[in-house]
Amino acid sequence: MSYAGLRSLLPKNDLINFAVLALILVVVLPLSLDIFRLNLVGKYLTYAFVALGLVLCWGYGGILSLGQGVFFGLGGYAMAMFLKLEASSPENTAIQSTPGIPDFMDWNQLTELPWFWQPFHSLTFTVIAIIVIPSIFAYIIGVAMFKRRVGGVYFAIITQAVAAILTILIIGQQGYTGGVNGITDLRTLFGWDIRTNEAKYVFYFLCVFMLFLCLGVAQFVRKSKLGRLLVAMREMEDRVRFSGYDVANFKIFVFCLGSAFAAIGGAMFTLQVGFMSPTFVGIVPSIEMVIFCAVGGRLSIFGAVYGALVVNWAKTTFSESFPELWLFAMGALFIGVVMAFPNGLAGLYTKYCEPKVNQLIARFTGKSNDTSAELAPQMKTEGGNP
Amino acid sequence: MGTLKNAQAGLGGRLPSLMKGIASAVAGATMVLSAAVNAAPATSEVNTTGLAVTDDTVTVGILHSVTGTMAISETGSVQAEKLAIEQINAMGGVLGRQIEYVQEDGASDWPTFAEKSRKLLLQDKVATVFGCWTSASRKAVLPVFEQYNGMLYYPTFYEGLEQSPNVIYTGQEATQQILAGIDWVTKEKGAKTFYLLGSDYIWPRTSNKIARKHIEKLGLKVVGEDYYPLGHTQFNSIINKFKLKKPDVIFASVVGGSNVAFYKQLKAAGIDMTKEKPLVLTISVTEDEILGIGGENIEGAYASMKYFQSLTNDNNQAFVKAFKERWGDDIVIGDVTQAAYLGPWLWKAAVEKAGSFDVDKVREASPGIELTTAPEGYVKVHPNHHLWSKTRIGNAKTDGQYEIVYETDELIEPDPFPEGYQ
Amino acid sequence: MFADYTTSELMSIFAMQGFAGLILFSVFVLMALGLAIIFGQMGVINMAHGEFMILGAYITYLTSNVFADYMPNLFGAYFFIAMILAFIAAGALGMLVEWAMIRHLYHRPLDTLLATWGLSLILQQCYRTIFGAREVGVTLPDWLMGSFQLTDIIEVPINGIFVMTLAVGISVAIAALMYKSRWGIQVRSVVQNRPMAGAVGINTARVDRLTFGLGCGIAGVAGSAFTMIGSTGPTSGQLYIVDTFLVVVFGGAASLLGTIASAFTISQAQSTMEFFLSGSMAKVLTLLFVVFILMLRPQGLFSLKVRR
Amino acid sequence: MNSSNTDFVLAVEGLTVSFDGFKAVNDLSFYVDKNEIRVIVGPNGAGKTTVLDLVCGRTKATEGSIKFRNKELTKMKEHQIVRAGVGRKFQTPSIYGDLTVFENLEISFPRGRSVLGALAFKRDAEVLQRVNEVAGMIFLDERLHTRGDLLSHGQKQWLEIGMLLIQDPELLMLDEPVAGMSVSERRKTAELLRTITKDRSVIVIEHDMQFVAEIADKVTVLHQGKILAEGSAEHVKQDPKVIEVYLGH
Repeated sequence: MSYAGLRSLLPKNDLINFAVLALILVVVLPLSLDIFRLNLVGKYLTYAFVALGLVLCWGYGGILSLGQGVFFGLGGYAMAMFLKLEASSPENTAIQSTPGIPDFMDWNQLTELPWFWQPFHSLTFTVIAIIVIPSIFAYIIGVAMFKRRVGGVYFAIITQAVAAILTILIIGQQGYTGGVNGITDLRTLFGWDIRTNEAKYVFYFLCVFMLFLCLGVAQFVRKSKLGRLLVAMREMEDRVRFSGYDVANFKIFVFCLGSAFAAIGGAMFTLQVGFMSPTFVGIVPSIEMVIFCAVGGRLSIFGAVYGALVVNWAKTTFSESFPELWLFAMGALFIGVVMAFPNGLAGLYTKYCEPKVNQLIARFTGKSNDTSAELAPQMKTEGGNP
Repeated sequence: MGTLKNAQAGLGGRLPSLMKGIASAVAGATMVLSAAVNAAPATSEVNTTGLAVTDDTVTVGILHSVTGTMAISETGSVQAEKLAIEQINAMGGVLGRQIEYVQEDGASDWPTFAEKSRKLLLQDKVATVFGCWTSASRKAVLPVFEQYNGMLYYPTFYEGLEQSPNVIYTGQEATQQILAGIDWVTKEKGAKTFYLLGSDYIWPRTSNKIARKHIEKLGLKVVGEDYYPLGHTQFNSIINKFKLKKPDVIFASVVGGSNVAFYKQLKAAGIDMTKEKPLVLTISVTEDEILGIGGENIEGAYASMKYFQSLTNDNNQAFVKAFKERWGDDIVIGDVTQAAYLGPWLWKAAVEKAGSFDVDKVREASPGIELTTAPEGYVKVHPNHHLWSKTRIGNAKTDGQYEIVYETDELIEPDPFPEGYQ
Repeated sequence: MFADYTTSELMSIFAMQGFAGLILFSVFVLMALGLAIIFGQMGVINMAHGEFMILGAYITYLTSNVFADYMPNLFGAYFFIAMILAFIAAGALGMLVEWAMIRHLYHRPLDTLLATWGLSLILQQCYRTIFGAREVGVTLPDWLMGSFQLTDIIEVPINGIFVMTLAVGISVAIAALMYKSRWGIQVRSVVQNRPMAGAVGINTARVDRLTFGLGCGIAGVAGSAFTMIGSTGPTSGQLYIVDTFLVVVFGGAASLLGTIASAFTISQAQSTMEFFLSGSMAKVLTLLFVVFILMLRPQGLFSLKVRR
Repeated sequence: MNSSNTDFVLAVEGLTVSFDGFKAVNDLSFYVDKNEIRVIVGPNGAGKTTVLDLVCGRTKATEGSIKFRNKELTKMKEHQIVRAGVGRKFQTPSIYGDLTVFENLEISFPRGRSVLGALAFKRDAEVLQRVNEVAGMIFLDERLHTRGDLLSHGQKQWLEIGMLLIQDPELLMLDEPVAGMSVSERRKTAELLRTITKDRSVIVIEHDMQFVAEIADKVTVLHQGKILAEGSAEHVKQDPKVIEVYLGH
């Protein structure tokens, strides 16, 4: 890509943001935290994938999904199924009445592996499935909803119902899914123990790498015409339609993309935490994921990452010291972000910090910086929401 | 957090020889002092794996949900464990060391349980953990305990199908609780037909599976089996099915908020449980749950479990008295609360038998540990890490207590992987 | 599955099951009415609806305790007092919330959803701090217990009848209020044209506040009634939230009639399927059915526009 | 086939739409020629906006046919109708407030209208040239990097017209393009309309009879969903039925 093309894809402010985030995630945190805390950060980052998807869907496209846990869960379950099959080798499960199948299946009198588990013996299939299955699912929901112009609040409620349905199904079909306990006791990946500290470091960096990959995709989408179309649709859907666009297709695309991000996050979660359970599929976690996005700033892809980190870090700290106060703090956070800081941390940053940073840079480089001459101007929405 | 032993070694390595002499003299003095007071063995002897044990304290972990949906159930366990620890401390502690605890909140969230157990084991270096309530939370922490070789005392009656070297199960596994109950209703009440009802998750499903096998072995009939999602609140349809199928026994393992709705609606639909037509046999309603259901709504139902607050033995009377003094007069004590209370005592006995806090030694010492002071009477740890215990049948009264109508003669052997019931 | 039963037994069972469906219907109506008013008339998504219901339940619990301690001879009547108090308490809290929070968010419906979710967390923790984490048992007066024996098999629970009567009564009262009273006309005119309503002298802020308060108040009454059939604990409110929203959305939020029709459809579907399938599958199929219908007929059911 | 093919750009025949029994447009037929400026006038509620909605697919017809260059529009989706060459401006200016004038126009540029196309879309010389050209026509060449929100009412109206122009539609439909404009803006708009109608057909809804007379080739007067009169501006002004409808109320 030409320099100019790169420049328009990655204007200076974003370049700085990328660099700072990379510095924090790749250098600062691994050096300053022990593996226990770093593993926690890795877990928080998996939620950042979901929040990132929500920035595109909700912040840009105005589509609020309260069922992102569904996709997070699908991705996580796909990964967990692969690992569980490896952990359930005939040698490991010799005491079962049917060796070679996951323990929970044995408890539920299954005597052979169900057909839809079979392909998960293959890592290649699993990796593809992690992205493709949730995307197809999102595509089906998207086509059904957006082609019929269901949107806004209705879409939110319906996705919530989908989350409820999937939770009940997973819990009810415990012979196939592990039920309420989920898929637990995952041990190795091709014989390599995933519970060691070394493995945790590897997975942390893999997670960071995938996150940057997704951030890159998100940045590309954001800076493309499609990104501007999303904003346009959020404001004046009819106008976009009467400019000759099939609006539903764009919504479906961004919803699928957000779901694929969430699914990758889910898979990373399984790798780092070591199990997957229906508690991440339901309504409550799905709504919490929205708040990560809102706290970070619903229009900022970097905000999504910081939001997920900050809220979860606060949750861990608060619940360690004042478990009773945690719900108060969380509730206040929801209300405060919505009412006082609709653009979240990113909004505060652009308002108070960015000018100073720019001054600082200007002073160092000796160049004047007031033109902000990028062709694509910054969005400075006030609570921009349909 | 290093132990004193490690600290001494560290000092010795780094300081010049003069200082070294002083350091070891100080350490020696401390040791003499503590030996004089408590006759406690040296820390270096009782703790070879770097646990949080000092000359006069030992740190343990308590890991339950204080927030979230499970807080309702887990509060009693936390209270019982704290009470037991305080009582042990008042008696001089374990191996001359006072027990200190670090309490963590699992927040009804399974990864949080895993995260907190990792913290307790890695950061706090606790000697043991008392905690978890749901099977899901136990399953989530199990790999952590096995990886870092921790010890968990788990208080809830559960579905079995598990036997970890790192867990002592102080509640009953499913067969202990269920078989005696079904035998009793068959023998004493002449029950022939059963309807199995549960919330939709692993414990009720496994329990009902065991119940069904047993019922069929006895040559009797299961006329229906049904599951409702957790948190379901409308049971009129199932009540109609009862009326249609007319089972002798409704075997219920409904949990949580659903429990309240189920018994209230059963009563309202004109099924008077005191008439025992049909008879309700539950394995999920302890005195704790009756608080929410209301005694008048469940009067006449039978429960099959190992402990009821109304047990009249001396141990229990002392326990109930102490519990009320510590946590308030209006508190009730259920099966799980009692099982949680056993945890610290069983651990103390095992540590003293082993003469060490080391997890491996405690594990080795655990099988065969007896507790004659248990509120439920006499219990004994089986080599499979579950407890031998009696099973009792209680009949619910309006005041929210159970009247004990039956007690097995012998201790029942725990059998987490029951042959022929899977 | 019916071969073993006589025709009269089967008839009785179907009658019973129909009645069970009607009770479920009444429960849905009670749950959804308050939300339908708030959502339908104001376009606000109140995720804390369940917590307002539980407030009503706790008020009932407190009232029953006060009566049991101080006026045991009047205990039979406490339930009515409790419902009135529940209405007042939940309504007052609702108006406070409207004033402090909701009125700033009218043009952002999705944001009200998040903010009220935050509110629900705070309320849950308040309940936990005040009443303890455990569920509380609400003692009911004797006359609400038991059932009428109609035939051998058919028995009609009294509290079921009570819930139905209440559902009908409240629906009628709301309909009268909305379509007959001066205040109802004001509410509807504000919904249709806010600036114009303001221009002709309607205090729109006051109308909003009262509407929100009314919706919450009804939730309180529903919660009070539900102490008869469900649990009362800090998180019990969450058990109702998905069902409630689906009923309202399915009904289209346009009219009270829509809500009632949708409550009827969903409750009958669910109770019929519950009888033939296991409870879990019935729930899944009911939810799928609702989602599916919503996909097929969004335009027919969503006739009222959400205020933007 | 209930109507024959014609040379007209737009042929509306027997068009009826009813909302719950109320016929907003009732058995309406009219024809628009190539390069013709047709103005539709009529009192409030006459069905003027509904006619435009029907043509561009926003409202579905109950009966009748709408043919654009002999292509039936009633079965097509909105974006297909637009791609066929019909542009529509709404009554209230509908532009994207969060985007700049440049971006508003760029989005309307008829290329990269599929999802992949939008992702691959590049801001090349052709786009820049077209955007600048159109921005000049609509008097906004100085404000290319202003956010849409910050424009005046009149400028927003122009911007929306510009967004249609950049698509180069064959039929342009404008709903009250000068409503709420100052006198000078109105003059500029009339000038704008004259330039853009050189090689395309235009349907304009307008109330202001002076403005109508200034621009119209032919005027259609709608009343209660039906055509009351049709002809030159002078002609319809004299029509007794029109006078009755306008003054009789």
